[in-house]
Amino acid sequence: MTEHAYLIVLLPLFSFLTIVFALRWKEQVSAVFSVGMIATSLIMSIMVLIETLGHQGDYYAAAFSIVELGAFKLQLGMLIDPLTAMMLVVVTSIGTCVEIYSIGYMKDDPRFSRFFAYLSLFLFSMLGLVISDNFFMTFIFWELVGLTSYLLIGFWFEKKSAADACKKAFLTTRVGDLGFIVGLLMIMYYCGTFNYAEVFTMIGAGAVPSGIVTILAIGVFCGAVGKSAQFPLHAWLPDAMEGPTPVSAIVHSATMVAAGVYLVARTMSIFIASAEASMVVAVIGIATSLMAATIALVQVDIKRILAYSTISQLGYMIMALGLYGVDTANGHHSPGFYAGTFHLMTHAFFKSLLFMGAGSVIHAVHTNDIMEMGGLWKKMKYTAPVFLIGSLSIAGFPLTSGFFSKDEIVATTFGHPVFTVLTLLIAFMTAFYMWRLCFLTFFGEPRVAHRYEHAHESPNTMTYPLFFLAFMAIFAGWTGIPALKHGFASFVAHGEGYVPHADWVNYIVSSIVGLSGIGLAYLMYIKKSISADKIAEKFKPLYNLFWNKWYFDEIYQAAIIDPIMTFGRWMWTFDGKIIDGAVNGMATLTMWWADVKMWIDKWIIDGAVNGAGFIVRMAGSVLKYLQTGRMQFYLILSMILVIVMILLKFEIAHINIEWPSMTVIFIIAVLALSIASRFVSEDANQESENEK
Amino acid sequence: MVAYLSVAAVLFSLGLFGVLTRRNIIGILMSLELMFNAVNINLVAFNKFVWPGELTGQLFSLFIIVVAAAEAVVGLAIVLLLYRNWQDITNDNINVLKW
Amino acid sequence: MILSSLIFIPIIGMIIVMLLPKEKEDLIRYTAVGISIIPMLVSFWLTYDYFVNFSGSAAMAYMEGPFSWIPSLNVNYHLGVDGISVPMLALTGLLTTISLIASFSIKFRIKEYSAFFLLLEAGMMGVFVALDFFLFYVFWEIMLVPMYFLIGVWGGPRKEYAAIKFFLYTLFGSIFMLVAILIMYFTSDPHTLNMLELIEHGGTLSYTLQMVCFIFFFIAFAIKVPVWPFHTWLPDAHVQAPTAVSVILAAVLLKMGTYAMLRINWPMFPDALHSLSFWIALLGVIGIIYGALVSLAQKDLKKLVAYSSVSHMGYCMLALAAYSSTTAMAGVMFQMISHGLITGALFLMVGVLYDRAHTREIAAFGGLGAKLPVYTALMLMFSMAALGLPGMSGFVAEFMIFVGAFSQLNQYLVGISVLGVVLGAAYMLRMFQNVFLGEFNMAKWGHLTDINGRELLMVVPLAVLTLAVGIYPKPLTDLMSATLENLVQIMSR
Amino acid sequence: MNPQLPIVDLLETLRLMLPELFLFLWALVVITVDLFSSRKNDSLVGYTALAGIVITGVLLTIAGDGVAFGAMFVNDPFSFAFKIIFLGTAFMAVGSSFGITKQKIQNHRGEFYGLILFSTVGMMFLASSHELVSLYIGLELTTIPLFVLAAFYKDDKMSVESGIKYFVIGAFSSAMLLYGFSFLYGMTGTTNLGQMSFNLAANHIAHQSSGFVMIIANVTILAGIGFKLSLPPFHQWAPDVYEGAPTPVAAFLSVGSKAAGLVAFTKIFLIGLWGYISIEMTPSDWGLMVGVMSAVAMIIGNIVAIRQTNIKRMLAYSSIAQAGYIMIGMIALNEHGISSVVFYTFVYLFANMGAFACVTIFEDKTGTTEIANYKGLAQTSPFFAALLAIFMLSLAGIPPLGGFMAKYKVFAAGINQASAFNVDWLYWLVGVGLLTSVFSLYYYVNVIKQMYFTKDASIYKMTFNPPVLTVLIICFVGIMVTGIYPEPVFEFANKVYSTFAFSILK
Repeated sequence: MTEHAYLIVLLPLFSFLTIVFALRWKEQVSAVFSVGMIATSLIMSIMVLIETLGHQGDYYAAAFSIVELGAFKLQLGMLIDPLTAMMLVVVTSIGTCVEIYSIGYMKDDPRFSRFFAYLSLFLFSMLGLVISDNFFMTFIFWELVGLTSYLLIGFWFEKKSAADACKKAFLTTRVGDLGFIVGLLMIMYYCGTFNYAEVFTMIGAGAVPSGIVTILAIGVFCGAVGKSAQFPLHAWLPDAMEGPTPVSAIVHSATMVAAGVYLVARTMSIFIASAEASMVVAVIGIATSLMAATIALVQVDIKRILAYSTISQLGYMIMALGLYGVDTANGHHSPGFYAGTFHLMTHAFFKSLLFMGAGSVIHAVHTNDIMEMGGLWKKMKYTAPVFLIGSLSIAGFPLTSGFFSKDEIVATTFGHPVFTVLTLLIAFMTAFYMWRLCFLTFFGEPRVAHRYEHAHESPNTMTYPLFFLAFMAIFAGWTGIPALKHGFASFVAHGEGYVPHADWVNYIVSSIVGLSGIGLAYLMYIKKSISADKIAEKFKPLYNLFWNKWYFDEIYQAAIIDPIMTFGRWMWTFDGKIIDGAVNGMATLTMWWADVKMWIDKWIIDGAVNGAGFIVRMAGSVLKYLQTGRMQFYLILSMILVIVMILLKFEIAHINIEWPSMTVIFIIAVLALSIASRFVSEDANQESENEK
Repeated sequence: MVAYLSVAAVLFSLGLFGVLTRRNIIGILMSLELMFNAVNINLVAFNKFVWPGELTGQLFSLFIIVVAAAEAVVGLAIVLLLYRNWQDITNDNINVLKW
Repeated sequence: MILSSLIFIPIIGMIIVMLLPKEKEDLIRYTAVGISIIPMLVSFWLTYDYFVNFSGSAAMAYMEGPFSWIPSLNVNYHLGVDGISVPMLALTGLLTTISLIASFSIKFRIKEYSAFFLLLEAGMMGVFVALDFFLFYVFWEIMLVPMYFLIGVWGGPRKEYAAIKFFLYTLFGSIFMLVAILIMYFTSDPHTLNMLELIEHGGTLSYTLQMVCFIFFFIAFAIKVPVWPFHTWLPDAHVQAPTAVSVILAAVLLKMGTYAMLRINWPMFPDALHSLSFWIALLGVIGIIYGALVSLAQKDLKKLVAYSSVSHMGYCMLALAAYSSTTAMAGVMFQMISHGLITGALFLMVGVLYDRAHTREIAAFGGLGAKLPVYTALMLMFSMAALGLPGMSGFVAEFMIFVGAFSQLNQYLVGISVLGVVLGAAYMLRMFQNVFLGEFNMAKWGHLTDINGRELLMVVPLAVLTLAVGIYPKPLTDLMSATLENLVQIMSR
Repeated sequence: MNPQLPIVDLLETLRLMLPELFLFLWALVVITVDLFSSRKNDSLVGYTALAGIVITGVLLTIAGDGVAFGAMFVNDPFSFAFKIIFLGTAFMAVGSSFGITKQKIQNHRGEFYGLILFSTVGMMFLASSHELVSLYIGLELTTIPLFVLAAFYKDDKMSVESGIKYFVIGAFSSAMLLYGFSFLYGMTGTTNLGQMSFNLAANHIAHQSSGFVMIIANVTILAGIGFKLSLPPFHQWAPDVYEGAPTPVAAFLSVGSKAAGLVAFTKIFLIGLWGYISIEMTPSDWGLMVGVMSAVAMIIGNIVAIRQTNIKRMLAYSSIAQAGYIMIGMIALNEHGISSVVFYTFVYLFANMGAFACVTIFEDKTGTTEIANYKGLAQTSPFFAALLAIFMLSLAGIPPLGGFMAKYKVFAAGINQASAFNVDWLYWLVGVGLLTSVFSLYYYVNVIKQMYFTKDASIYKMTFNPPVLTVLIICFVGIMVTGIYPEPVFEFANKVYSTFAFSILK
C-alpha cells in the first residue's frame, strides 16, 4: 500500500474536481461522494500505518521533477515515515469525522456542495503537505492550505467580519512564509537541493556553517510561526473562527495549524544542529502558550476560547520540540520530540472534538457567547458528555490522552526550571478556562431563557463523529503509555528515539495541577464561593489586558498596517507628483519655452507699442526688437550673430587682424549705429504718436 | 588696392546700415543696390590688382549689375502692390504675419 | 517562411479588413478574429515543432535569411527563433486572438480598430523573430503607431494624454537604442547589423563604450518594461486604453522590454553587465516594493492591475540582474509568460466587469461573489495566481527568480524583495475583499449578469495555461534550457 | 586654367542643356497657352505645365552626364538627383495648385505656372553649375520668380506682405553671398569651383592659415545660404512667408528653394572650399559653425512648432528643423554624408509636398489653415486623413516610412563621422537631433490627434481633383517605397557620392 500512498492525497483532489465540475448542483450526492473519498483515504492511511509499523526504515518514492534546469531541480515526491503515517491517519480520520459532521451542520446552507469542495481541496493540500519529501513540495502545499483556509474562513463572505478575517489569516501567514522562503533560498544556496534527506545529511555532516544553520532554521521556523499562529503572528487564528465550525475543527485546530508543528518536527534535524535556533523556538512556544492561556481565561466567545486554547497548546508542542532541539544540541537526552508529536496527535483529537462539540452547542443555541448559555446538560444528552470528555482530556485528567501527552511535555522541561514552572502554570490555566467554559455552558441555571428554550440535540450525523472522537480523546493517548514496549515513543522517533519511563512524581504533580484548575473553576462558577467579578475588579489592568488580547490587533494596526497603507498612498502621490511630475515638467518646460516667445510678443511688446504706460514702453522699446513680423529685426538679429560668429572665428583661428581691419570695425560700427538709430527714431516716433 | 577694398567695405556697410534702418521700403531697395555695388567694386578691384590676367571678375560684376536690375524691377513691382493694398510702404507697419 | 508568415499574415489581414465595407461590423470582427487565429495556430505549431526538434540546442532555428534588404546600409532581412522567442511568439499569437475576441465590446470605428490591431500583431511578432538590428528597430517602432491610435481613439476620458505619453516615452527610449545600434554598427568590423555577430563583437568593445551602449539600450528597454522610475506612462496607458489594448500592452508589449534585454542588451555587453548588475537588481527591488505599495493605495481596479505590473516586472529585473544563473533566467522567462497570462486575464476580467457596471472603482462594489459565482471564482484564481500561489505559473516564476537571484546577488537585497510576496498578497486580497466579499448591494448591482460564453472563451484558455504552467512547468523549461544555458555562458563570459 | 575658351561642341552642349532649355521654352508656351485658352477651360494650362515637367523629366534621362561651357555647366549624378527633386517639387506644386487657379487667381494662371517653371529652370541650372557666376545666376533665377509667386494673391495683404519680406530678405542674402564670393574670387582668382579648391589648398599649404579674408568670406557666404536654407539665425522669415504665400508656393519654397540652398551649399562648401577644409574638421573651418546652426535649427524649429496653431506656420517651423537634420548629413564628410543629404531631400520632397498638398486641399475647401479645424476629419474623409497622418508620421521619422530611413541615414552618417574621427561634438549634435525628433513627434501627431481622436465627425468632406490626387498618390507611394525598399534610391545616392567632386579629389 505504501507505494500507492499518493492515492491518499489524490482522492480528495478528485473529489474537489468532481464536485466543482460535475456535482455542483447535487448537494447530497456531492457530500456523500466527498465523504466516500476521504473515508477511502482513511482506510488507505490506516493500511499505510500498519505497513509502516511492520517494517523498519523510511520509504521514499521515486521523485518526479517538474522543473529541471541543469543541477536545479524542483521535484514532487513521497516520504513515508512513522511521522507521516501518523499524520496521515490523524488528518484523514478527523477529516472523515468533520465531513460527516458537516452534512448535518451545513444542512441549510445555500453553498452546501461548495463547502465540501473546499473541504476536499483542503484535505488534498494538507495530505500533500504531510506526504512531501522535500522543502519545495512542502512549500507548495503549505501555500495551498493557506488558500483553502482563506476560502473556508471566508465561506460566509457576506459577513464583513468573515471577509476581514480570511484576508487577515492569509496575510499573516504569508508574513511567516516570508521567512520560510528565505529559509528555502538559503537551503537551496547552501545545500543545492530541497530534498529532506539530502539536506539533513549535509547539515548533519556540518557542510553548512553553523551561523547559517541558525538563520536558516529560524527562517523555516518563521513559516511555522505563521501557520501555527505563534507569537507574534497569532492574531489571525481567533478571527478565523468566523468560518463555519467544522472548519475551525479541522483547519484551525487539528490539522492546518498543526502543520507548523509538523514542519518543525519534520525538519528537526536542522534544529538539532543549532541550539540557538532551538532556543528561539522554545521561547516563542512558551511565550505564545502563556499569552494565549491568559487571554483564554477571560473570553466569553466559546469558539474564541477554544481558539486561544489551540494557540496555547500549539505553543506547548513547539516549546517541547524546541527544548528537544536544545537538549539534543547540547548532547542531552530528551523526550521533547516524542512529547511534541504525541501531543500533536492527541490534541488533534480532543481539540477537534471540543470544536465540534462547541459547534453542536452553537447549532443548538445560535450564539457563541457562553454568558448566554447555561444548563445545557439537560437538553444535550450526547453533546455534553463528549464535550466534557474532551475537556477532561485537555485539562490533563488522569488516564485521558491529554494526561499522557502533557506529562511528557512537562517531562521535557525538566532541566529548564523556568520552563517547568511556566508549563505547569499554563496547565493549570488550561484546566481552569476549559472548565469555566464547561460549567458556564452545561451546568448551572440557563441564563437566557429563549436560547435555552430553543436548544435541542443535534442530528446523528453530527453526534456520531463526536462519539468516535471522544473515544480517541481518551484512548489515543494510551499508545504512549510507558509500559508499552513499542509505543508511540519508539515509533515516531527522531534519531535513536526515546524510551519513556513512568515518572510518578510528574504524574502526580500534573494531576494535581489539572484537578486544582478544575476545582477553582468549580468554586467560581458552580459554588460561586469565589466571585469572578471581584477578581476581575481587583486585577483590573490585567483583566483589561487579557480581555483585549494584549492589544495585539491594535498594535499591529497602528504599527504596521496603517503605516504601510499610508506609505502606499504617499508613494502613489510621489508617483504622480514627483516622478511623473519630473517627466511632465520637462514637457511643460519645453512648452513653456515655446510659449515665452509668444507671450512676450503678445503682451509686453504689443502692450508697449499700444502705449500702455511709460515704463512698460521703455522696456518694450528694447524688447520690441524681439518681435517677429518685422523683417528688419530679423536682419539685425542675424547680422549681430554673423558678427559674433566672425569674431569667434577669429578668436578660434588665432588671427591677428591685419589690413582690412577697417572693414570689420566699419561693419560693427554700422550695426551699432543702426541699432542705436532705430531706438532713437522709434522713441521719437512714438512720442509723436503719443502727442497725437 | 586697400583703398578700393575699403571703399567697397564702406559702401557695403552703408548699404547694410540702410537696409537695417530705413523705414521706407524704397529706401531699403536703394540700400540693397549699394551693397551690390560694393560687391562689384570688390570684384573689379580684385580683377585689376590681384588677378589681372583674365576678365572673370569684371564679367561677374556685369552679371551682377544685370541681375540686380532685374531684382529691383520685381522689388518695385511688389512695392507697388504693397502700396495698393496697404496705402503705406513703411516697413514697420507691415507686420500682420508674426509669431 | 514560417516566421515570415507570422509577420505577414496579420499585414495581409489588415489589408483585407481595410477592404471590407465599413457598415458590416460583425463581418469585420469575425474576419479579424479569423485572421488572427492563423498566426496563433502557426505559433503553436512552431512551439510544438521547436520543442520536438530543436529544443536540445541553443542555435537559432527556422532561420530565414539573411536576405539582403538594404545592402547599402548592410540591412538584412534575417529572422530566427530560439528557446526564448518561441514561447513569446505563442503568447503573442494567443493573446492577440483573445484580445480581438475581447474587442467585440468596441462599438465604433471597428474597421480601423481591427486593422490597427492586426498591424500591432505584425509588429510584435516581428520584434520576437528579428535577428537584424535594423529590422528589430523597425518592428519595435511599428507597434507604436497602432498603439497610439488604439489608445487615443478608443480609450477612456484622458486618452489623448495617455496616448501621447506612451508614444513620447517609448520613442524617447528608442532614440537611445538607435544611437547604440549605430555605435555598434560602426565599431564592428566589417560593419554589420546582425545581432548574432554583434553579440560576439560586443564583448570586445572597450569598457567605456560597453557602458555607454549598455546604458543606452537599457534605457530604451527599461522604458518598455517599465523599470522604476520609467514606469509612469504605464498606469495612464493601461487605465485609458480599451480592455483589449490593455491586455496586449501588459501581456506582450511589456515583455518586449525584458525579451530585448535578454536577447540584446545582456549578452552583448558582458563587462558592463557585470559591473551594473547590482544596480539593476536594486531597480528591480525598488520596482517590486514600490509597485506593490502603490497598488495597495489604488482605488481603481485597472490602475491596481497596472501598478501590479510594475511590481511583477520588477521581479524580472531582479532575476535579470543575476545573469550567471540559469535558474534566474528561466525565472525571467517564466515570469514573462506568467505575467502575460495572468495580467492579461486580470485586465480581461476587469474589462468584463466594467462592461457591465461601467465603473472600475473598487469602493463601489462589494459582495459580488454572491451574484457572480463563476466570475468570482475565475477572478479569485487569477488574483491568487498574481500573488504567486503555488500551482499557478506565477509561483514557479517567482520561486525560480528568488532561487536564482539569491544564488548570485546581494542576499539582503533578495531578502527585501521577498517582501513583495506579502505586499502582493495584500493588494490582491484587499481588492478581492472589497469587490467580491462583504455584503452585496442588491439595489445597485442587482442587474449584473455573470460572465458569458464569449468572455469565458477568452479567459478560460488563460486559466488553463496558468494552471498548466504552474503545475507542470517541465516542458517549458526543457524548451528553453539549452538556449538559456548558452545565454548564461555568453553573459558571464 | 587654360586661358583660351575650350572649343565648344554645340550639339553636345545642347544635349546636356536640353532639359533646361526645353523647360524654359515650355514656360513661355504655358504663358502663351493661357493667352489663347478660354477662361472657362480652367485646367488646360495646368495640364500643359504638368506635361512640360514630365517631358523635361524624360529629357533629363536623355541628357546624360558631361561638361559644357568650359566646366561652367556640369551634369553628374549629383545634379541629376537634384534636378529630379526640383522637377518633382514643381510637379507637385503645380499639381496641387489646380484648386487655387480655379478660384483665386483665375486670371493669371499662365503667369503662375510659368513662374513656377522659370524658377524650376533656375534651380536646375543651379544644380548643374560648377562655377560662381552660373551659380549666382541660377540662384537668382530661382528666387526672383518666387518673390512674385509669394505675392501672387495681389489683393491679399498677407500675400503681398510675405512677398515683400521674402524679397527684401532674399535680395539681402544675395548681397551677403556676393560679398563673400568677391573675396573668394580675390583669394583664388577663379570662379570655377574645382579650380578654386585647388588654389585654396595651395594657398593653405603655403601660408599654413587661410586667414582673415577666408573667414569673412566663409561667414558671409554661410549667412547668404543660411537665409535660403532658413537655418537659424537666418530662419525667421520662413514662417511669415510660408503663412502669407499661396500654399502651393509655400510648398514649393519649403522643398524646392531649400533644396536649391542645399545645392548651393554643397557646391560652395563641399567643392569650392574643399581644399580649405580638412577631413578632421579642425575648429577653424565651417563644420562646427554649421553644426551649431543645425543644432539650433532642430531645437528652435521643433520646439516653437509645438505651439503653432496654424498648420502652415507649423510646417514652416518643421521645415526649419528638417533643414537642421539635413545639415548633419552635410557635416558628415563620409560615404554616408552626401548620399544621406540626397536621400533625405528626396524623402522630404514626398513627405512635405504631400503634407502641403493636403493643406492646400483643406484650404481650398474650407478657407482655413487652423489645425483645430481638422477635427474629426478621419470620419468624413478617411482617405485624406490617413494620407495626412502618414505624411506627418514620415516627417516625424516613424518606421517603416521614408522619413525614418532618411533620418537613420543622416544619423548614421553623423555617428560614423564621429566615431571614425572621435569628433565629440558630432555625437552631441546627433543626440540633439534624436532628442528633438522626439519633441517633433508631439506636434506632428497633434494633427493626427485632431483628425482621429474626436468622436464627432467633421463638418467638412474633402474632395480631390485628379491632379492633386495624383500628387498625393505619388507622395504616398514615394514614402512607402523609400521606407520599405529604399535600396534603389540608396544606390543612386551612393553613386552621387562616388562621383561627387571631393571624392574624386581624394
